[in-house]
Amino acid sequence: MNKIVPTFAEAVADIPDGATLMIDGFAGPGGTPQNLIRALRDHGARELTIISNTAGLASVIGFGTIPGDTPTDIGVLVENEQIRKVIASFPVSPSPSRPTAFERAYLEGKVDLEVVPQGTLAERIRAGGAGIPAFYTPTGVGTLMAEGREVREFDGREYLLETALKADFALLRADRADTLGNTLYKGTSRNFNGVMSTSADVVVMEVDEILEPGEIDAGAVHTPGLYVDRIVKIG
Amino acid sequence: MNKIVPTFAEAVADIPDGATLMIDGFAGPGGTPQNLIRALRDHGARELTIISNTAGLASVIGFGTIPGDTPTDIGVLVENEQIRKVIASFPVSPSPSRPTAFERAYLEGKVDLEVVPQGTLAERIRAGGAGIPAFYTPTGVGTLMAEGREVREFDGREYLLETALKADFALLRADRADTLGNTLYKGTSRNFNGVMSTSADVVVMEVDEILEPGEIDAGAVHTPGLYVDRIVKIG
Amino acid sequence: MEKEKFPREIIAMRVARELQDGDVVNLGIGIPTLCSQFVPEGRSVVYHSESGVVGYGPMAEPGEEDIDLINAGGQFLAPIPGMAFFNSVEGFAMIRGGHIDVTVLGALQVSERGDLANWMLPDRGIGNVGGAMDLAAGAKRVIVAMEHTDRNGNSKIVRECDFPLTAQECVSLIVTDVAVISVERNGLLLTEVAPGWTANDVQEITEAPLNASPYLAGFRL
Amino acid sequence: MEKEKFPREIIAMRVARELQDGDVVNLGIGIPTLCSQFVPEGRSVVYHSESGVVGYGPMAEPGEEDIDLINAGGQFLAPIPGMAFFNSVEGFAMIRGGHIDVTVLGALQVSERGDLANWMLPDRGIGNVGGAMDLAAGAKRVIVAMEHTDRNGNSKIVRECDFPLTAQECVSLIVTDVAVISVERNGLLLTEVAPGWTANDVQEITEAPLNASPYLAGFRL
Repeated sequence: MNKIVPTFAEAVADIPDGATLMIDGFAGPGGTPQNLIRALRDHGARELTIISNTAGLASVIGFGTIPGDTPTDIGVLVENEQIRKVIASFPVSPSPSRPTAFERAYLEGKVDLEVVPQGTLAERIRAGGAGIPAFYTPTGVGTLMAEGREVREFDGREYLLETALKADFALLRADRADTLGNTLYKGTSRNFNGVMSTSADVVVMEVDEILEPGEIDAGAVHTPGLYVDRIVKIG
Repeated sequence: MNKIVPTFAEAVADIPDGATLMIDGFAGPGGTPQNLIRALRDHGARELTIISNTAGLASVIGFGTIPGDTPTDIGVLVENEQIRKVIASFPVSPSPSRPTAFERAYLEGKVDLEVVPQGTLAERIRAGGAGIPAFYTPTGVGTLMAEGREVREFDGREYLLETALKADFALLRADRADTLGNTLYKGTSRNFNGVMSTSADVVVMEVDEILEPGEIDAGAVHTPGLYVDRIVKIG
Repeated sequence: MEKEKFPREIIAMRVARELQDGDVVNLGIGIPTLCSQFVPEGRSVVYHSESGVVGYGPMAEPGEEDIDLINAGGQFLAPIPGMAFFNSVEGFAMIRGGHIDVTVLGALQVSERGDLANWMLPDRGIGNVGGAMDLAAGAKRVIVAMEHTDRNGNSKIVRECDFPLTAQECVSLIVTDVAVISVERNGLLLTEVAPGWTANDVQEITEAPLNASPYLAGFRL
Repeated sequence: MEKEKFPREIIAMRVARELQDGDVVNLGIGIPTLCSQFVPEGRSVVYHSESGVVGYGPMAEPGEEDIDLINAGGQFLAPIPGMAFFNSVEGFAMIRGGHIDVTVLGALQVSERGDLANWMLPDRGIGNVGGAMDLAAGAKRVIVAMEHTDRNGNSKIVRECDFPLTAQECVSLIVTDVAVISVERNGLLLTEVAPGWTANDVQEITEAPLNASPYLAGFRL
């Protein structure tokens, strides 16, 4: 039951070609598992489906990035031609003149894209982890998001049926974890980390600090250890 | 924007006859807003619908109760004939020889009952607070709970359609809250408090301690203040 | 040889052998609660309770009870390092989402297909479902720990449950005071018996048909 | 009198007057972000961002940036007492569940029925929806803050949006650089105009028909 893995390379070594991965990142480097992403690039698994809020933004437009820093994001996996499909809410650069690697690959027909509203993306991932196969949401009614989706009325308002998302692996970033996997995120970097941790078969975390059980207050734990499979300490 | 209310009586004074209330309590006194329940009894609003995990257990069988203590639970509202209907997962005493006030009233036809599996109850309340009108769950398929419910297959497994629950008021119990309503629960007493706080129009909390903003770590908050309307200090 | 019926502790001990190192386990009220005392040495089991705690330890000592630290049966727990608390929606997301490896539940009846009835006596006209349906539908593995017959001697292992169901085809293993029975695709497989019992003896007090395993043995304790 | 077009700050100032004491408010990127600077004195507004924070304060000072404390536009925030952090599923539960009193969003087009298009330029063939659809569908009140016409002088207030929609019939108020327009059941009601503008002047640059309020006035700032 040892969850501590010594290297990032070992933590991603069994990710096969064709796997579906959830990778955190609201859009900036905060919460993004940059070390695991680099390890996955070096590992080289291909034909991956990536579920993430963006398709790699920070490295191009500096979103949420300290001036001068050059964060790694999933753009490196696009450039390395490891990605078959991305499911995201914010897939391209807000600035058309500075397109991301993903946008170029998409327009060349090299990768597929499913755009999902951000709240629906979070809720679909949550549903995957919570045993809910599908749910109705008001988001997207009457828009392109409704294409191919069931529309149903409850109490006089229309809703879309959305289905759960699950993944084979989640690559996440936390501030601290104890050896049992109880996890704390920092500030706004909890974002999708706090959801993806529940809905992948194998949940891999990179953390700044590994603690002993009891060092995190039981009432303050963000992600209970039962969700977490592998922990790698940064640095 | 002052959320602090000086007395329990004032905090429940505008609950009208016929209101729907969520009231916490896993089953024992931990997490149960005993002071608000007594204030509601004294207030006297009638024809209430109560959404709660039990229909009043602790006072009869001592569930989760320190030996010798006599906790107040929603049984007092049943005895005072204020309740029209209860929606609960654990509505009666596990010991038929020690029936609760609710069970007697139910068998006399004085109150209605909807029994809901505990996880479905929590999820329906969450849905009410999260803008999800309905969802599918595997719980209850092929049981009495499936009566009158839509059954639908996803990926070869059957699920029931369940709809959201909302309330006019929630009466809850927390350990500490700051003046903005940011709330901390203690240990296992978070249970339904942590869910009902999101899905009632008016959320009323009794707390042991009221703090200034900033005294609760922003990353440790259980219920953000935007959900909380009224706070009453105990004692 | 005298036919012996095992006490509740032995039922719990046999079930505990099924719990593997690292398993996340939810124990029901009654015999299931006893299982935690008998987990084989060297295995670390993580206990989950829908009262809102995972990683809990032993019961609280008298005088140390805390109303804010209970299990789903209302028993007081002692605080231990590494616990985590959560609310009811999160607790049941764990259950329904398949994050509980094993749940051990009591039963009124189990059918030959593994249907479980454990929440309502029809005579009473009202029942407590609690978290039973979620656990039975959501846990990866459902083990039933119970007496083989009810207090009137009626078989609790039946062809069809006539008590209201908790979930369909959910039980994978039944451990009673006289037998260990695995629920297989082609019916119930009797694998272990209490001292003095033959397969025929067990079948005699069991309404549902049993297939005796060619490896039929005593309880593995 | 010369017709004046207000700068972005005045649009934001006018919107800010709509924010009431105690409102929970989510501000979009661009002009909406400026609103927080202009909330009338004596009103305490609670800011929510789907990046995972509620109750945030001003932007961080240069040199004080923290990558773990950002708003949904990627701007760095300064920590203030009383904030609370949450994950993305909770942040959008707040939005979809009706716990956000007001959202202020930019727009590419708004229709006369209050349909909003603000996430995708059809020419680009790909767009960022982000949280816009959730906010437009979930917030109790949607206010649009934008320039009245696009850079080519085309009206952004139209009979029917030809850009992909964000949500149908969601906008309740439009504040532009020349007008304040309320979306009513029977169409668009022009209530305020910038200095030098008449109702006819505004109609001339607006594709959708406007009803001029009998109480038509200058911007209430």
